[in-house]
Amino acid sequence: MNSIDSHLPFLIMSALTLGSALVVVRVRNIVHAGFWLLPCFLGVAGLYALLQAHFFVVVQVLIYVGAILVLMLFALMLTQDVMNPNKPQTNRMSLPIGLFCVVFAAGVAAILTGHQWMNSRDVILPANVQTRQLGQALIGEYALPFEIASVLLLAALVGAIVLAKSEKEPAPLPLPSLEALPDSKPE
Amino acid sequence: MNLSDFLVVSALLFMIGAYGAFTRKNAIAVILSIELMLNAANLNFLSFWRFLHPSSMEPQIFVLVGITLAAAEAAVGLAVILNIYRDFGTINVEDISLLKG
Amino acid sequence: MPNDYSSLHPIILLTVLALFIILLDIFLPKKKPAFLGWLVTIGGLIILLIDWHSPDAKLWDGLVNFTSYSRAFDTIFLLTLITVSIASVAEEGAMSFRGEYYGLLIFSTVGLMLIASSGGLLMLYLGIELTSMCLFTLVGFAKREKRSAEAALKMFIIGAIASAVMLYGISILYGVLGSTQFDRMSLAVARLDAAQSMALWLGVAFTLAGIGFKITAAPFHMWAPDVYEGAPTTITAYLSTASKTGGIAALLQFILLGMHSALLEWTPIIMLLAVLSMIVGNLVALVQTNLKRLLAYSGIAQMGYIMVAIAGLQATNGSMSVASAYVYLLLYSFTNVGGFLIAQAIADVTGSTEVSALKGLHRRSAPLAFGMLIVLFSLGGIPPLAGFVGKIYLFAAGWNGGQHLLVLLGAIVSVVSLYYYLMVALQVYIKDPEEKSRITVHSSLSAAISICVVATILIGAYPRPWVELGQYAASGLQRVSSMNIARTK
Amino acid sequence: MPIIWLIPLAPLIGALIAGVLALTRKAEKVAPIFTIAATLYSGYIALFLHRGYASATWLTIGSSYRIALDVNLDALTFTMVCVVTLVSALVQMYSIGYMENENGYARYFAYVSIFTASMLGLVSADNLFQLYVCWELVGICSYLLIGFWWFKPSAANAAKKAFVVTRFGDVGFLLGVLLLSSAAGSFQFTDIAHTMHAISMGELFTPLVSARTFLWLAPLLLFCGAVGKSAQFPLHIWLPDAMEGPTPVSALIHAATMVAAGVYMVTRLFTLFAYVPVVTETVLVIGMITAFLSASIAIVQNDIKKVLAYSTISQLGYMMLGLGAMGTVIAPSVSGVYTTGQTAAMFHLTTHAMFKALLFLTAGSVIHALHHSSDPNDMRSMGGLMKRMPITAWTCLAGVLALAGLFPFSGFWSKDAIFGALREASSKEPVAMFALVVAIIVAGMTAFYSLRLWLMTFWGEPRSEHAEHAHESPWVMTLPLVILGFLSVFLGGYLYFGDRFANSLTGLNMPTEPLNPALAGISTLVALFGLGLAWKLYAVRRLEKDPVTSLPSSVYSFLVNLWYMDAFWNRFGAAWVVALGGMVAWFDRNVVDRIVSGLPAWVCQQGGLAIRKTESGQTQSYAVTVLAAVSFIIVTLLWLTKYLPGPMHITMITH
Repeated sequence: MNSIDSHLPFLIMSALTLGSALVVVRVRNIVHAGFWLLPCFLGVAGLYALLQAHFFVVVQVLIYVGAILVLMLFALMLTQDVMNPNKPQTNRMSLPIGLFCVVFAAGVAAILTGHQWMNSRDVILPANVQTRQLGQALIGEYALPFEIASVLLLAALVGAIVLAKSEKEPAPLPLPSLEALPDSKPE
Repeated sequence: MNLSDFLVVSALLFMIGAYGAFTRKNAIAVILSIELMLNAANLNFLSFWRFLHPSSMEPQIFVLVGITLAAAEAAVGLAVILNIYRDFGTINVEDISLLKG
Repeated sequence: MPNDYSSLHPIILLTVLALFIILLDIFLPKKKPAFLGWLVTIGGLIILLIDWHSPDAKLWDGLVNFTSYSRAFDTIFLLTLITVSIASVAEEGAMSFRGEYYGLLIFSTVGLMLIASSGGLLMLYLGIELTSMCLFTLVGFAKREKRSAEAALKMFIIGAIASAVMLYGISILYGVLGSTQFDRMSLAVARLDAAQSMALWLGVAFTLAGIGFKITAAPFHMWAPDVYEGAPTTITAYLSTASKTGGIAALLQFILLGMHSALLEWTPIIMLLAVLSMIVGNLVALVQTNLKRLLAYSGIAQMGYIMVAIAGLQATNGSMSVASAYVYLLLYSFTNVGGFLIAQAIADVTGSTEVSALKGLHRRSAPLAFGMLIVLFSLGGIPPLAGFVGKIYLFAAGWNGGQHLLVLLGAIVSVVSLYYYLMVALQVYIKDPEEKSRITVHSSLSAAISICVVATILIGAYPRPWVELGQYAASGLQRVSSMNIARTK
Repeated sequence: MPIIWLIPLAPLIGALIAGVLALTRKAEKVAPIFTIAATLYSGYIALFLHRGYASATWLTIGSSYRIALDVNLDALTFTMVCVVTLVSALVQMYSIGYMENENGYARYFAYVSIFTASMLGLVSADNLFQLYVCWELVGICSYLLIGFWWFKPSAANAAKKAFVVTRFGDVGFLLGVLLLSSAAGSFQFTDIAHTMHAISMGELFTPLVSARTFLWLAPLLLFCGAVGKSAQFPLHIWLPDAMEGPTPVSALIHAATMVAAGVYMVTRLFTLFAYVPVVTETVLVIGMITAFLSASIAIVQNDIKKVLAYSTISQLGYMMLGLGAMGTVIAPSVSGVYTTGQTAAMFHLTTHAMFKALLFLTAGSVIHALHHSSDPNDMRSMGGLMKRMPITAWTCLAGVLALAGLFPFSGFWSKDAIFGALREASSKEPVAMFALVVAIIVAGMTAFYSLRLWLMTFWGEPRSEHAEHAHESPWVMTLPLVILGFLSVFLGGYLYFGDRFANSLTGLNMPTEPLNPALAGISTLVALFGLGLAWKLYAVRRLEKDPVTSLPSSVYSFLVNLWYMDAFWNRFGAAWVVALGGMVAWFDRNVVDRIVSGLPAWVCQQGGLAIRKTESGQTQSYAVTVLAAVSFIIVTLLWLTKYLPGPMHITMITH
């Protein structure tokens, strides 16, 4: 199983992902939390790269970093005065819930690593073939889920407009970036 | 570096996300945490694809669906929060509890 | 099964109908009644007709399966969509974004229909997410109302977490089984020593969170009462029936198609859900003062009764459990929609959904009071109304499935439940009204209520065709399932 | 369609017509014509056909269960149909006068007619399912009719109480139905009887419980239903409250027919009860406790309807006594065993239906005459009505004497049949001997309170303004009284002397068990003693104070009566009877009432409140629950599959 020769990139990427994820959920300043999401997503993209899923590296950066994150930051800017960053940003239950999550994570990890995974292979197909196959699948075998995903996005868009649009004034800030979403959807 | 390593990373990422979703007061931070959870699931799919079924198309479709969902959820979620902000003047999840019992 | 793409027509047409209505509304004059709900009704009926005439099909190597099962469940979804739409006509005047309202409602029905025809976890998941995504918005549709906004936030957060948990669970299932397609899953489960594979059950438990969220079976029920109370009542009606029905449809497919050979291990999970739902739902409903909350908790309890039948899947070879669950969902849809719509009619006049607002309803509007009585008695399982037939059928399926203790518990909590249904009936018939003014109901709202009440009486008085419909639904699932089993051997 | 279907359907059609008339609010007054005609027509069909059978499939569940609708007109059903249609028609006729000025006139007749239809459906059922459905339906009708005067909070609460309390019994009944039908794979009576026989022979396995347990559990579960519906101890508490309904309703539902449904059901399914002695002994003991307890309470009641209500409970206890005693077996067979106890119980059911309906209707007539008074039910403000309402008074006396069991009134024959069954049983079972003694004491108490009722109401001088100006009721009300009075006097003797009752029930031609002269003599003496005591205490011109409440040292009673015997009876007779009655009433109110309707309700309430606390409104605590539930499911499965493989398979009881 050691066709990927070095452990080092994996360690760096996981550390980046998990470390910045921890900062995201713990840091008091919410805007900082938003910015810390960037290295986290990049770390995940790095892990995808290690898994030879090149297409998804690009998608991850484009969608998450490019669109979702920007959207989040807009919303954060809009509402940042609401929460006082000098007060605790977590609720009273944070310690027991933290313990619960640690135990649960350990349990899940133990079960998953203990499982005998069947037909584990080391075949790595060239990335470009993967992407082409994916494109073919999306207009062939998996056309229906693809279309339904677009209906899902449409419904989300309509819903977001309905909810966000105030009854009198024109649409508030988040909307322009929302409209950018379908374009950045992987085709 | 093998499948188990990736699975452990994704399990940890998932639980960190869950922890954030359960404890952050700020509703937007809750959405950020949920994005982490979705990423963990995607990472799982791609690891299984890479190590177990490299010729299968299903996990990739699922990852695409997951990413689409993340985008849609971000859009709707932020609109919902904006609405809350207008009505309540706060986005602290703890303070929004008119409905109970 | 033939490879006939015309089976997709109902779903496509429904999507087109949604888009058409959203676009049409732009060109219609605002502030005037547009009767878009009646347009949805006509469209829905036509699509229902087309659905019943489209052939069985297995498309894209089993990505979606159109069978009698999906057809029967589509019927519930479309009928609920129709009754809710008719009722919504009454609200159209006061509504901004009415086109979007119906559009999203129809999109969510599309999602539900996809669940019922899904051949794997992929379409199942997409269907669940499409439905949820529309409902997040619809729940918060009364934007100016704090409670509606809060309900939307609550449903969104819990729903998003549940969907993330479910996706994580599906990823594990994929890893363990090598596919998320039901037929291949059942093949892999049969090869596996299911009882010993903890990773499999890890995946199942996580996946169940998403389905449990839809069904609102305890302990995944927590969001439901709050959201039901806060959401616009027509949406609550839809949420408490069609959405739950979709959840049960998903659960049945997941168990019977995807994991048929592990039924034995499934049973304790379902038993747990059944016991918790029946106890939590009924006991908490006892101490409720808000009608919508009361119906929410009673709905949780009703899901528990259905779980009793599903827990009996192992021994009955499925068909009786599936048929009884279907019949119950069908009648429950009518009864519960009726209940919520009556609550809506009263709230339109009194501005309150508290049980105390029903005081002396009998003297303010006799037909409404009678409708409420029928709904309450049906939910309480009093013969000869629909709820009674359904409950007997469910418990018979559970009993035949060897779940004697669950049936016993179900019978006992049913008695407890009668207490709170009767308390409401007491308010309606016995108490003096605080105001004497008569309650007038918008004609389309009263049409929707009449449909529900008449259906509740009719199903109870003449249950045979509906039971046959349930058996028809079960046969569809059975056919696909036996094909899977044949492949296993 | 065979005409026999119309037996239950005709009143239903009548109810629909009355319902439509109630909706239109015009021509309300013609509603009773339809409902009475429909009821009489049902009775006429039964008389005309005499025997018959029809069955139709209503629903098939799964592959095996067939749910049928039947009309099985056999001897037992024939008797019940006659009783139900006769009493129902007379009560409806009476109601024309009684309900004249009430709101919801046609609605009332619609309810009564639905009730009649359901009751006829109940007695003509040939399967447990239909029996259960009709069982619930009559319960609902009872609920609707008790709460007919919904504007009275006491009526509303009584309706709810009646419904909820009987449901406690009905849970047992439902479980019994499920248990029996799942064992038999059918709901039909004959299938179930054969299954029970096979189980007793060890030829058949039973679900959930062992065959040994099944033989006593299943019939006792069924009996739970009878305890609820027939107001047996400890579920009898609803019946006195049910008197809040209109009095004709009390006569029809809460005296003559619905409350007797429990007795009918046990009679119909008696073959199931006969396998294990402990079952019949339970029936016997419950009947004995009920008969004694409620008779003693009836003595101290002042509300005329409450006296009759407790009396009804007591008489139903008698019927259960008869059933539990079994007596000797007349016609043994698997599907239908007939014993002298059964025939005695049904005999008493029939005569009781006549004289108790009569008593309630006379009470209603009195209440109707006094309806302007603040409490028209209170016997202390009556008195002297005999001159003002002669027909009511004389018919009431006939009912009172029938209830007291005085020779040759109807009650005498049927009560002695029960005593006879008890005596036969007492040679085998000591508990039956004891029950016989108790039953005879109860007969004395019954005679006492029934004559007390009559004397307080009709004798002496009026004790209130309203009583002074009372008038006899119109003929639509008195005619049913006269008919029922006639039946109360002669029906018992007529059925006894022609050997008619037992034979019509069993369909066999056998002589009735002759009267035991010693037993009949003792019971007559005891009844006479009770009547005499009541006469002594109450047959006064001006009843200033109710003797049962007066203290022994009361100077007044010493001066007026002059009889030391009076004081003696007051002191040693009535006083301790009152004390005992009071004690039992206290026990009833504070212990039985609380335990039955209090404790489970309290537990549920507290449970609900506790679980409700988890619904805190905090979104994130809900979210945690989702993941906690997931982890809980995982841990449970881990526990079930890995470490304890046993429980996993114990929970799975498969066929």
